[in-house]
Amino acid sequence: MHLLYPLVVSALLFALGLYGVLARRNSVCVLMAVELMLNAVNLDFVAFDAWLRDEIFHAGQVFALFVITIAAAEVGLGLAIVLAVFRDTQSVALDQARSLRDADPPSVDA
Amino acid sequence: MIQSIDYHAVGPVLILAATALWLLLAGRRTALPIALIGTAAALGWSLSLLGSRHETFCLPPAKLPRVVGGGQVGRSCSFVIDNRALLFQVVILVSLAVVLLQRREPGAPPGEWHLLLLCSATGMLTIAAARDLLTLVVALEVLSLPSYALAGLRRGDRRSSEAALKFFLVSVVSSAVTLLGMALLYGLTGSLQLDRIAGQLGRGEIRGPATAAAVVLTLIGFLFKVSAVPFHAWAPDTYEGAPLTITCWLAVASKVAGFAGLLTLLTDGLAPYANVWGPVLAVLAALTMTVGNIVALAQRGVVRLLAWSSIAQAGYVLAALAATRDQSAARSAALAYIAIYAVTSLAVFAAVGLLARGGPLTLDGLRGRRRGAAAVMLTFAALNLAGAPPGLAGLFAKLVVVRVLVNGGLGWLAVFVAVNTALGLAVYLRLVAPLFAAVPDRPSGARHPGLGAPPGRPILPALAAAVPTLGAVAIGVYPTLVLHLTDLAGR
Amino acid sequence: MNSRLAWLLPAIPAILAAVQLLLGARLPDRGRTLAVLSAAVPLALAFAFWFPAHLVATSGPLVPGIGATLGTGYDGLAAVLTFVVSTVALCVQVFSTTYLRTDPRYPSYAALVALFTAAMLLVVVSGDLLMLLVGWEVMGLCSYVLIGHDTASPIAAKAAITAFLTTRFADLFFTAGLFVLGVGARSFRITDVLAAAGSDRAGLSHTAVMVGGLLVVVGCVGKSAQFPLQTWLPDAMAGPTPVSALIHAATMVAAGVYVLARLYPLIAASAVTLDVLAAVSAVTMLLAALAALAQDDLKRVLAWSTVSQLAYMYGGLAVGGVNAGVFHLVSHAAFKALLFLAAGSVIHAVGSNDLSLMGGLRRRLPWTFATMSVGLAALAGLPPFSGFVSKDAVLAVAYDAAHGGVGVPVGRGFAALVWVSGLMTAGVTVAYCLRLWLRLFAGAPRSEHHGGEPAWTERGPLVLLAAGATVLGGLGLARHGAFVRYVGGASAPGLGLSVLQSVLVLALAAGALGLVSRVWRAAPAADPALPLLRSAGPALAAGLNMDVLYLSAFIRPVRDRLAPRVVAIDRRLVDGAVEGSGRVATGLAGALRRLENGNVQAYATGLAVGAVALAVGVAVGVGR
Amino acid sequence: MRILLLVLLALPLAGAVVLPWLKDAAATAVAVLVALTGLVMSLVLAVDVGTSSRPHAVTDASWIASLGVHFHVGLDGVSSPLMVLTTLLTFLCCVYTVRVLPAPGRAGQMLALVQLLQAGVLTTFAAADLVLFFVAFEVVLIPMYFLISVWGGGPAAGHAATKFVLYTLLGSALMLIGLLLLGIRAGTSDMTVLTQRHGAGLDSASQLLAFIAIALGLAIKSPLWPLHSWLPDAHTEAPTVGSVLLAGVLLKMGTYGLIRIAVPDLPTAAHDLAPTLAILATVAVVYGALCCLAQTDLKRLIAYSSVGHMGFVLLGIATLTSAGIDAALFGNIAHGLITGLLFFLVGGLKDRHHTGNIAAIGSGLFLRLPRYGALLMFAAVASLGLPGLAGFWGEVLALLAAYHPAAGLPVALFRVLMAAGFLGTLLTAGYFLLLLSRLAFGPVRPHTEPHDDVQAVEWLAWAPLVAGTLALGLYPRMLLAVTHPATLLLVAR
Amino acid sequence: MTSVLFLLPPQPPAPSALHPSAAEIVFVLLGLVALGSGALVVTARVVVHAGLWLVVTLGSLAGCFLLLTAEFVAWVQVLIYVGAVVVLLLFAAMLTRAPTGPTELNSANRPIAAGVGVLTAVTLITLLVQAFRSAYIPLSHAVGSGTAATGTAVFRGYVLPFEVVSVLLLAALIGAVVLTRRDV
Repeated sequence: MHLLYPLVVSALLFALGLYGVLARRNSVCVLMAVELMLNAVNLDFVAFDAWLRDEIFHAGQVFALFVITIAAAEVGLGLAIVLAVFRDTQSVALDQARSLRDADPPSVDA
Repeated sequence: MIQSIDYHAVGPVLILAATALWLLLAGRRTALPIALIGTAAALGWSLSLLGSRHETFCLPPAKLPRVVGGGQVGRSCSFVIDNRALLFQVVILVSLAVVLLQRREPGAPPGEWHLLLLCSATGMLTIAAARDLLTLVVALEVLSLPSYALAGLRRGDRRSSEAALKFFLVSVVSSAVTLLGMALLYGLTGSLQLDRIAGQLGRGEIRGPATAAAVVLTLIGFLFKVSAVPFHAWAPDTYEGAPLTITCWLAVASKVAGFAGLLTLLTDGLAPYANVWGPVLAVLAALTMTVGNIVALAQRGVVRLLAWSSIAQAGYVLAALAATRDQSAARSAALAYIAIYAVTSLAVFAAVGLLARGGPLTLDGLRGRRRGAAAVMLTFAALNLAGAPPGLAGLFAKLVVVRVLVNGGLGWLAVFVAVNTALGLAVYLRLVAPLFAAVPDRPSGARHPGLGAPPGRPILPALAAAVPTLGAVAIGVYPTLVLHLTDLAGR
Repeated sequence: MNSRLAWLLPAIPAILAAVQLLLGARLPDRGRTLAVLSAAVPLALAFAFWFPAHLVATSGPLVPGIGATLGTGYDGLAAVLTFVVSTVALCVQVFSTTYLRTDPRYPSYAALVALFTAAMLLVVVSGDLLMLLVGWEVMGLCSYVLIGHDTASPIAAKAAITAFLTTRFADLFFTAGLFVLGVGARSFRITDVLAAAGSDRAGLSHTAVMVGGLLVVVGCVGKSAQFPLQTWLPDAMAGPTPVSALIHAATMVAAGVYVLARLYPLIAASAVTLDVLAAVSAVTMLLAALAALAQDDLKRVLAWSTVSQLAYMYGGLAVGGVNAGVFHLVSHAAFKALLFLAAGSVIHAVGSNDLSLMGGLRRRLPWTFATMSVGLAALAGLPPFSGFVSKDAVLAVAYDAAHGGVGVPVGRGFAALVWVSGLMTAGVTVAYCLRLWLRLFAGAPRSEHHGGEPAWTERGPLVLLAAGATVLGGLGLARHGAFVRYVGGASAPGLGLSVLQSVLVLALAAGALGLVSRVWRAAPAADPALPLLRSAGPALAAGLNMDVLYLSAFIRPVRDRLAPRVVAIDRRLVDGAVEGSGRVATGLAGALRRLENGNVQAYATGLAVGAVALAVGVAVGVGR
Repeated sequence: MRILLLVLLALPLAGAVVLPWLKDAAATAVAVLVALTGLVMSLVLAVDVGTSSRPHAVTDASWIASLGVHFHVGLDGVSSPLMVLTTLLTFLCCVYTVRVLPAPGRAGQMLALVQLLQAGVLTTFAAADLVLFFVAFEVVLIPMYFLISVWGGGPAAGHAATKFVLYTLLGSALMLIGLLLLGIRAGTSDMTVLTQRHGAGLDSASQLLAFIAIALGLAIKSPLWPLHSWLPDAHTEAPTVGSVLLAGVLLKMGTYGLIRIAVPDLPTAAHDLAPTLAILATVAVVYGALCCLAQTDLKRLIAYSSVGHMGFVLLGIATLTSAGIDAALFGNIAHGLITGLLFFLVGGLKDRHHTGNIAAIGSGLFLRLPRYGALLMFAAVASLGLPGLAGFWGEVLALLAAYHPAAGLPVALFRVLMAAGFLGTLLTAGYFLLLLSRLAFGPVRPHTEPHDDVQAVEWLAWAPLVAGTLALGLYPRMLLAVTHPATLLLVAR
Repeated sequence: MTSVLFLLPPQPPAPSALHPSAAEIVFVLLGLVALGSGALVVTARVVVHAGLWLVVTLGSLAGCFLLLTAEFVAWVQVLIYVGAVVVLLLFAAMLTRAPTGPTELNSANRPIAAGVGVLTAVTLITLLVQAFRSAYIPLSHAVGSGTAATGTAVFRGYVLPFEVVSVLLLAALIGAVVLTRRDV
């Protein structure tokens, strides 16, 4: 199989994820988009692993496994944060979480 | 066939991890002593290792994949304790101790508070010694995840959870970018071990645009950690929303750990690509210093001002690293700057902690509060960050940076540093000047917000401020204390 | 006494001045003794040193590396000047003890007079050009302070500033001249400089001699109030009258003549310098004499007469008559000090300087009348008074020079100019002296007078000076050989009088006398100058309004237009750039802050864009 | 003598540590004592240095090994007079504080800052290592900032202090680049070695870069036109003591650095840039005088006069001759004494009248406060360069040096500049006389409140300045004999 | 500088991309499914729908992993991602449903996001194509990529990250608990 197939799929998926992160307003949806990005990376790792025929250490595959683990942990904690925000503001809309900012008037003067 | 482990080398990491587990069982009162004991033990262990070199978690000699050129490579270790790693570990552990001494957020449960700090520190200690991409990433996540949680621990304040959310989201994106970079790097070089990557990059056969891009993308996660412009935007909001003690943690330990990762990558893995990342770092350094200082000039909140100024401080380190003509000297200078930044920054945040008594602290709120050691310590430490005597330690930090820049032919960047030194002083004078200004007449009953009675005994927080302040004094008088060490560590 | 101790001459009055300044007000006699001593001691020393046969020089280091020394030189010329200065200073100090008895600020006044004396003596005995410069400029300061003695009077303050600034302006040229000479000769010692000017090889180039000499001459012109820098001297009359006596007779204005005489070999080495000097003196003497004729103020008449008489001295120097010039300095010192001191007692008696308020004082002030008449006669150049001898000596040298008969390279036309102008000035001088005499003493009193004849401390100096004004001319002729030896050397033209020329001068004088007395007889109460000068009167009275010209041409544009504009530039441009950079930073901060808008997706966008940009950047960079 | 110098450098630091904890009276007494001790020690050291050209009281210890930086101090004829000037002015400032303690009081803190300042200045003058020099150079910034911003009291004090500190910090940061470039290219930061080498082994490009960076920093401090604009503001807003130290001591560091580092260590670049420096210096002379002519504020006027005077000093340096550098050093000392006195005087006037506006203070000082008037006149005529007083020699020797600059410099240009300098002295005389006529002469305005004439403490604080001005004016060799052997070494090829 | 493979040792000639093998066809189909459902994840109007589309994406990616002989990764993907992560996300979506009913899921940042996405895709693909134009994975030769091999590899080379990850999980656990529970 040409290496470019998985690589291109991964690149497109990464871009989709990035788009999602930047464009979605709902925090949970943003987290989903993040998962897309991480999966894109995993696809890269696995593809490279196969291409490199890294048979003894399977670095790519192992890396992908760790990324999956990290992603799970991140999602767990991330959702806890989202829930905390939701409890404080009754909203998961990112563009409403703007009580911290630098625009005038400085918020610290409130 | 499981890898053999040199427990001597991983001792500090293990101690912190074990202490963290112990904290799960600890009571409310014993949590802090346990955490401090663990930190002290780890610090002692690290100090005892100074000067030695240990390698562990090694991969045996192997043949590289044929598609990337094949060839035999020697043993490669994932965890290396050398002077640089130890220097970072010591700085991180000192920061940890100081942060532990600082005020705990009243609503946060003590066991979990300290546990999360220790977990985070565990990641940091690991990152300093990690020598492969996978360990770097995992350690980076270990230090980040508890930080997100800690940032959100100011209960009942929507700004705190908002800070955590912003920190988390931007951090995750930056991790994803870094992972992408690492994946490409892996594909291009066929290895995750930094020394093997360096070997591959050094062969000069794969110097393609993709490799250059992969190198830069790999750095993004760490540049995010040190809040280099344009990856900085999370920092002011997070610093402001997080509990002040955690802000200190983020601004000092987390940033130092970020630099540890950055230095590891640049030194051990990407050194042959210095001609690629050197200019990148130079541009980022100039941007970071300038943007950080200029925006700090417009702040009225103390923490926000410190946030922007700490962004600027990262710029000086990046500037030093950008002087790639003599990478070892550049590392030494960067390490010196990092170490001195950490000490003085700890003092600043600890002193601000003493002055802040609940409620957001504004520059106006500092007006006329010149009495007491906190004001003196804050002034001294801030002048150190500015690099103006009597802040001699900070002055020497700037001096070594300018020195490598001049030596490295980056005169233009040295001029940037010079201009930013002036800008930086302007920033810190905004912080310090109100302390000594006359207090406007105010009705005796009305007290300024932020002037409430201090909760609890301030002995430990005062100690937290005093220790780094004295450290800064010592470094200022006899800079060889640090410079000798960083000189060794940079080699 | 060894004249190596000449340094005592300036030192003693300076020390006494300092003591007087610090303690004078607490002393029982308010420092009068000290004041008199400050002049008496130098006079005594002058007697002790007497006239050395040749230069007695001392030398010590002053400024290492440039050849400036701390030393004195005392020779005949210096001795002559020392006598003149200390005598006049003594007269002034004695006169002042009673003249200013009611002045609360007498102690500082007397101290400054003493300092003035010291500074002049420093100029006289200095063996080094830089040291000479010190005395030269300290005199400027003293004149400034003394002219402004009446601090409450705005006129005095203004006059003081004018005097200081004008002389300082000239001093800049003087200093530059010293630089040229000192650097060229690699030494600032006067003897070295003169030696360097004399030798062709290792010394000063001809250009250096010319430029240096001209610059020094400009300095002297300013100090001696010669055209075109004469404006400050008439204004300086705002100071107390004895000060005028000091300035006009012995110090300050005379210093210029002295310095040129001291450097005469150098000055006389360049024709250009001498020509300029001749032209300046010729213009000044006539112009100032005419201005003197037009004045209504007693002291201003005398002031303009000083300018005119100094021009005679310069004229003498210009045409090679260094002996004659210095001799005129000596005799002028006597009669001019006399005239000013006498004028002081007149002013005390009348309570005003205004000639139109005087008249008929002969009876009331017999001593003053007698001495002042002697002084005016000497000024007018009537025989046998000293002015006759010295002035005619100058004119005689000028006549010779016009025929090429002296050893200096002055242009013959310029010498002739000096001679002609000198003759005409002699006539005008007689006219204004007679006019003054008539306005003061003749006729009926024109106002109520209160005061009478002054105290003996004031009369004594008048008599002494009158005696000097009478006999000095004869004495000079009698001791002619010695004087020439002391001053200009035997090679210079002496003090010869030509009978033919004396007759010519006397005829002119008689004509002037007749003219003025005829006009006066026609209207004894009126000013005889008015019909003589007609419409030129007001302009001459104002000194041709040159001070107004300077004010509007230089001072006002600088002070009122240039300076405020520079201040505005400083604020807007120079400081504006600094403040502006601060504002730019603040503005930039405002713009950059806007990016920190609180929206985390904006932050992530920034991160992503930054990452992509960097990746593209390095990829393109490497690909190139 | 080594120990004495070290004690002299450490004593003010110790004073700065102790003083803030003392009550006002005790603090003042201690500060006066400490400063007096310092003065005596510096005099002893100066006598020890004498007219020798060799460095004295040398201490050379490794300090920052990894950078090759030494704690290397010593004194020679260039530095010892400045050292004495510094201790003298500090002492007088402490004495003056006995009578006048500016709001908001806190004598201990203020005097601690003064001592800290002194420590920095003394170390700057004693330093024989580039990095030590730089560090000491920086030490003075923050104390002066606080002196101005806290004890200045005026509404614009904060702004002026910030402007001062940022401007000069920017300058010294640039200077650091130059110093490091010099140190790296030459391979040593030992100033005595660098001076001996006279730029040997340094290519002209690095010399030029290093010189520009170093000179820029020093020029801001000096200040050289057009980098002076921090000075009038700082002086106007500073308390009297601050102004005196700023003018009398701090400005000297800039010109000292040029003399000590830029000119001898980078001779080729100095030669290339000397005409530029000279032109700017001369512009400063004329420009400063013109600014003074139109000032309405006393302290501002004196501040601009400093710009002019430092112009003469810089002109002297720019001639690159030993005579010119002698003149510069002399001008430095003279300016320290005279302008110090002037700032004391105008500060005293400002304290008495609660305004610095010349018109508001009013005329007739000779009649109202005769002693004050006399002192003011003395200081003014000294400042305008009257011969026989210290100010004269600095100016006239600088002009003389400009008439005869070092070989290879454009003589015609320098002579033109000399002429312009002469014009500047005339303008200087003009504005000082104008000042005197507005302030000292003239009648007393009706309804003027009575004020104290010069007080005993003031006499004590000012008399040494008067005496020094007179002594140096009458016998310039006293100073020139000390500096000349050392300056000969600085310019020797 | 066009391809990284220029200077590498000779390899079996890569078949032309114009004649795709069966595995390639399957991969492309799976990839298209993943991308299509991914696109729906980031555009769906209801959070739960997005979650469900995410399941499809992740599932098809697991298929891709299988095709690339990464068995173990594929199964972990299914287990952890589809089994745990997505469930968690869906729970969170339910818990945080705004009381006011469905709201807009996209922010105003969308056009910029689209731009950045396109830019990223173009950049990445350009770089990858340049670097790996002729790289070919001879899948038939892939050996030893079973679960056992992967598991062995972890302990042969990656003990350190494995142990560190345990701290990560501990921290994540405690962090999540501390953040969500208000009573501890």
